[in-house]
Amino acid sequence: MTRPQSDLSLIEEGDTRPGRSYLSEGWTLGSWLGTRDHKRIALLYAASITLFFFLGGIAAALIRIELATPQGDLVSADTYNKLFTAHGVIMVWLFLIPSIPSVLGNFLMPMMIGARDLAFPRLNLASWYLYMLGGAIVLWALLAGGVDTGWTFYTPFSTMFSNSHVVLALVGVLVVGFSSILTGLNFIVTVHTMRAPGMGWFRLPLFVWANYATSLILVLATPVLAMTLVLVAVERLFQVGIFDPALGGDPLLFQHLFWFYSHPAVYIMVLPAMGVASEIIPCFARRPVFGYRFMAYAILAIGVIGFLVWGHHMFVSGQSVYAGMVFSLLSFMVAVPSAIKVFNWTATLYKGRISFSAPMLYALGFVGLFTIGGLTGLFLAALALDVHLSDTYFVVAHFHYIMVGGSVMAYLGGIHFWWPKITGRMYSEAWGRLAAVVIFAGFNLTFFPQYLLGYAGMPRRYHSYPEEFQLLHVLSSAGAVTLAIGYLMPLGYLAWSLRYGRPAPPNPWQATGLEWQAASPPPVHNFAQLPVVARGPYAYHTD
Amino acid sequence: MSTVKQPHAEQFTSREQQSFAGTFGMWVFIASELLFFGPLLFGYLYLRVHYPEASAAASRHTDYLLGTSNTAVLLTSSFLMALAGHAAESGQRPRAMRLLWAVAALGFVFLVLKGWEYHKDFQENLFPGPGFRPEHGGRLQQLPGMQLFFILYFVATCLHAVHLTIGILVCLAMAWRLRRPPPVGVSADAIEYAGLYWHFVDVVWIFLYPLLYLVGRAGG
Amino acid sequence: MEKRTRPLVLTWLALLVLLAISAGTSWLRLGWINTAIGLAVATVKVVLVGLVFMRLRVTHPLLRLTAVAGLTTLALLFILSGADYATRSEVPAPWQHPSTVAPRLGR
Amino acid sequence: MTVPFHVLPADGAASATRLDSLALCLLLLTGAVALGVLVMMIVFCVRYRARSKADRSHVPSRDLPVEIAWTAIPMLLFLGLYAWGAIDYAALYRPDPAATPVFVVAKQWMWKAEHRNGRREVGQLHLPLGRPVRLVLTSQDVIHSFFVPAFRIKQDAVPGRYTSIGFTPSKAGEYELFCAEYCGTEHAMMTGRIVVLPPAEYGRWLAEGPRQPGMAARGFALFRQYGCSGCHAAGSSVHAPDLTNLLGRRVHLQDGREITADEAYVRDSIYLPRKDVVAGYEPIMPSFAGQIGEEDLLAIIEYIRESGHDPSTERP
Repeated sequence: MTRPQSDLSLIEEGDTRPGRSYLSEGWTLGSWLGTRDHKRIALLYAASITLFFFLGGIAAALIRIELATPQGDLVSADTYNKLFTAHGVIMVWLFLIPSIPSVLGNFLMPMMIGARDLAFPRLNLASWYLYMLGGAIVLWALLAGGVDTGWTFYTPFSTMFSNSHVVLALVGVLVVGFSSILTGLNFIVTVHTMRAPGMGWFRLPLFVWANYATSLILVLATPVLAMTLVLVAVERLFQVGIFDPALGGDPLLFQHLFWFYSHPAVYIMVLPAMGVASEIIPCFARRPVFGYRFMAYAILAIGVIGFLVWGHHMFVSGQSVYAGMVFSLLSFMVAVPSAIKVFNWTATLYKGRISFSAPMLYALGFVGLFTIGGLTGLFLAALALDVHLSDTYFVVAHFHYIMVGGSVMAYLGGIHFWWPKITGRMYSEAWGRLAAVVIFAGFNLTFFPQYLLGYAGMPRRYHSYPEEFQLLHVLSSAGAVTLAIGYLMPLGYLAWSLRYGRPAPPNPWQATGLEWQAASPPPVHNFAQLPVVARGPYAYHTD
Repeated sequence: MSTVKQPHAEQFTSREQQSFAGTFGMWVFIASELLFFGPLLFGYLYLRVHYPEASAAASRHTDYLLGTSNTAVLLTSSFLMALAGHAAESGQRPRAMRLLWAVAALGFVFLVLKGWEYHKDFQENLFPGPGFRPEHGGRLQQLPGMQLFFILYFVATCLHAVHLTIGILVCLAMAWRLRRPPPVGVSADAIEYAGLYWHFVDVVWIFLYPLLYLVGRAGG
Repeated sequence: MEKRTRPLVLTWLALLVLLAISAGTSWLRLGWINTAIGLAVATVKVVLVGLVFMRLRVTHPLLRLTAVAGLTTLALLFILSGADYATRSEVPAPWQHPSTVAPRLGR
Repeated sequence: MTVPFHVLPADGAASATRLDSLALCLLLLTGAVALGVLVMMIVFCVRYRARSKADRSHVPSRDLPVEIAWTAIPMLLFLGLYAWGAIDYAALYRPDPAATPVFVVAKQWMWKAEHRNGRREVGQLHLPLGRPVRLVLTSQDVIHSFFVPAFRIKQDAVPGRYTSIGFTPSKAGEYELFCAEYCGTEHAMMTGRIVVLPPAEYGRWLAEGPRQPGMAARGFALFRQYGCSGCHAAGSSVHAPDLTNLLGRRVHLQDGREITADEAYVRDSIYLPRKDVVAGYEPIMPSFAGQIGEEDLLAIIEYIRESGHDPSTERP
């Protein structure tokens, strides 16, 4: 139990008036665009990433419609290439990477550790502006004619051969990259310096651990990407090249530098998702998470080992065979902590008192899909098999299971779980459950056939394909329609709840985190008096 | 710390907490910046391993004298910056102000020398691209390697110059705001953060100097 | 010379001496040792700047840890990418001169 | 659907079956794990649903032996799988001295191949049944990837260098060839046909076709035309290394290194002669960068390779 403490002499009275929610602070444009409140900034992020999610989704829908028939008949090959590039760039940099950290992390981390805000509120707002600026530049590049390099920008195609707006897109991604660096910096400093009295490291909720590990990756890996993109842009602009063999460079150098960021980036996307699941599952199983310390160590282990495995994207690239062996071994090792987490979530259900509210359905769906995605990763980590499977639909299916089945599922679960806290309203439980089931089914129908396609030899990024693959492509496209409906449903009923939902009590799920101690929606500085923490998280009881 | 009890931002519970958070944030930023230069350094390693002679030949085309004097200028500016931090911490604001002006001036001298060097590089056709034609020396088969060297040279020094420009602007702003005491003016903490940043920019140059200017000086 | 600023002055002088060492030795014909000296001197300079000017000598361990974390990550980039370059049997060869092959047209 | 679909592509190479068993093994293992997790989750969800009256005494919050078990067991299994995958992977890249080399040049958006006797083809590739083959790939523009699902092989063709991969076709027939690395507008159209013929038929196919000098013969002509023979021929007055039987030999370099003279080495020596100077020789050779094109270079390399063998016994 937390107990109030009265060590607030240095804080002015006006800021701690309880009861005034952060939403009632004004609805003028200026009150939002100039806010430094982490909760309002989180909502700014939520609105913008939702926009980008649906933009990326439109590109995905067009891709799936095109692939329903073997002939490339809906759009031209160039348009198709620009569509999958737009889909990748938007979904990776403008949706997945900021999704859970910048929305849920921003809103919840200070509350979970018992702080009034992040350490640098103005920097936090600046991150959002950088993100919007970068997003706008990327959109500009896409509207001005598009980019056809794929989100990976492989050289020398991107430097010498593509005739599209590569430099503009690079600049956009670069700016978004700085936004994530600053967010990561803010989180790291906040977790280190602003924990409430009594909030030791092993009393932190796993969501905080996950976002902390994510922030480390953001801060240490993103700059490498930024510099690499600068070099690509320089090559393209001045017709010189350290990545271009025609000018003495090495394209594999680009791949090393690119994947040094972009593999850890997968963990940027999935670690926070693991954090969300680790909050939801204990709450609805009414019991403490099984093996808390192992879970925390596993998060750190994934974050660290995640830095060492990037070469598994390059097994057939002409990389040295020995380097391939090292990277393969390390890739198997990173699967161990992931496996630990899955087992621990399952064990958390044992002897629980499980109720199946919408957030729980999303979280269970996350565990299932993440398990499949993770296990198929082993196929790709096994060197000889990767020779057959890399750059096929097997890879496409694998990372969609992790990034969509994993991250998006958990993101939606988190949105549902904390919706009452964020908005002060309850959504319709029945619709929530229905949407979770539709999304789960639609997702599997979309992406499971792609595993089979990949093993059968269907290469990725193909605008047209041999007829024998059509059956599975049609199944996948049908699944995509279901999935699209599933994603539109929450948009509808959550928006509806904003106006017509029943007011939420402070703690509708009887959860134990510090964020549930505050009112719903929380007051401006979260806590009238800073809490003192006297025990670890997840103090649930089955009775 | 200054003797006056200073107020703190509302998200913190004490001035000490805020001060430490600021310093720590600056260090995290510096760690991130270090990685920012990572690809350049690794690209340089690639270059030296694959084109040892060409990179030595290219390095001989850089201006030894200007590079060395610039290093001295930057080291001295760092020293003055450290003095300014001490002065601000012990409450000697006018002294800190003067030192910051001096730091900014040295930074400016660095930029002028660097700009002059760029000018000479352009005149000697050392800018990579179709017009890349280094005079005297540089056999045909060394041209690709030399060109790669100059790409890295220009990207690295330009980025360094951008960082330095930001540093100069920060110094000027700090010096300007030092005119008035802390609640309105700038605190010793802020000078400390600016100092950390300035020293980091110095550290980058300390590594760039031998890598860009001193390779193969003795002839190859 | 004030007592508190004495370490700063000494460090500054040491830095200038080190600069003279690396600038001077570069004119000796030592092959790869030239670069080794240059880097060693740079490392010493950076350590001096870090410990004295940036106060890592007296500061909170967390800040030192942060600096080390940055360096370690950089080392990972070098070690693992370097492992590929060190063991790649078929070294990348320079591409033919661009004039002999028009990339978009082929032969 | 006029064409039947198979999840397992035809196994056209000796290594394909072995690879399928690795995949099957992984599938069984991961399937068992996934099924186990799924079953446990469902069992727990049903048994400990909110309204059930199941026994909930002694709720474990942690259990060290269990945690260690499910850390260590997967790790050991993973090590085994790793070793299997790594061994098979290494086999693909171990040069087989008896293998027939085939040169493949990729460009936007087609595959060109050249056989040892100079027979060239575009968009298709004929291979002998049951004989080990070693593909030597390069690209003229961007990165492409040579992917034959039936052989379960894939190798990027990287501009500016050679990559190679080895395999043995084990079943006659026609197979699909894809480009697996995104390479621009017509990436999806950059496909081809692999034709595996019984050795005798392959020999016949190789012998017919457009009459043009064999690759080595063409290489010999180029060797003289570019003046290489002026220095490298036996009895030349210039002190230059003899190139007979050079391919595959260990070469000692001036700076103390020792390397195997492969295609990339020969290519380097022609374009960048000062990079790897052989011990005991002066670095006097001029660079031929910009003068000798890629296909001519392949021919010269082939001539050097052939020069070590007795031509009468080597011809297929």
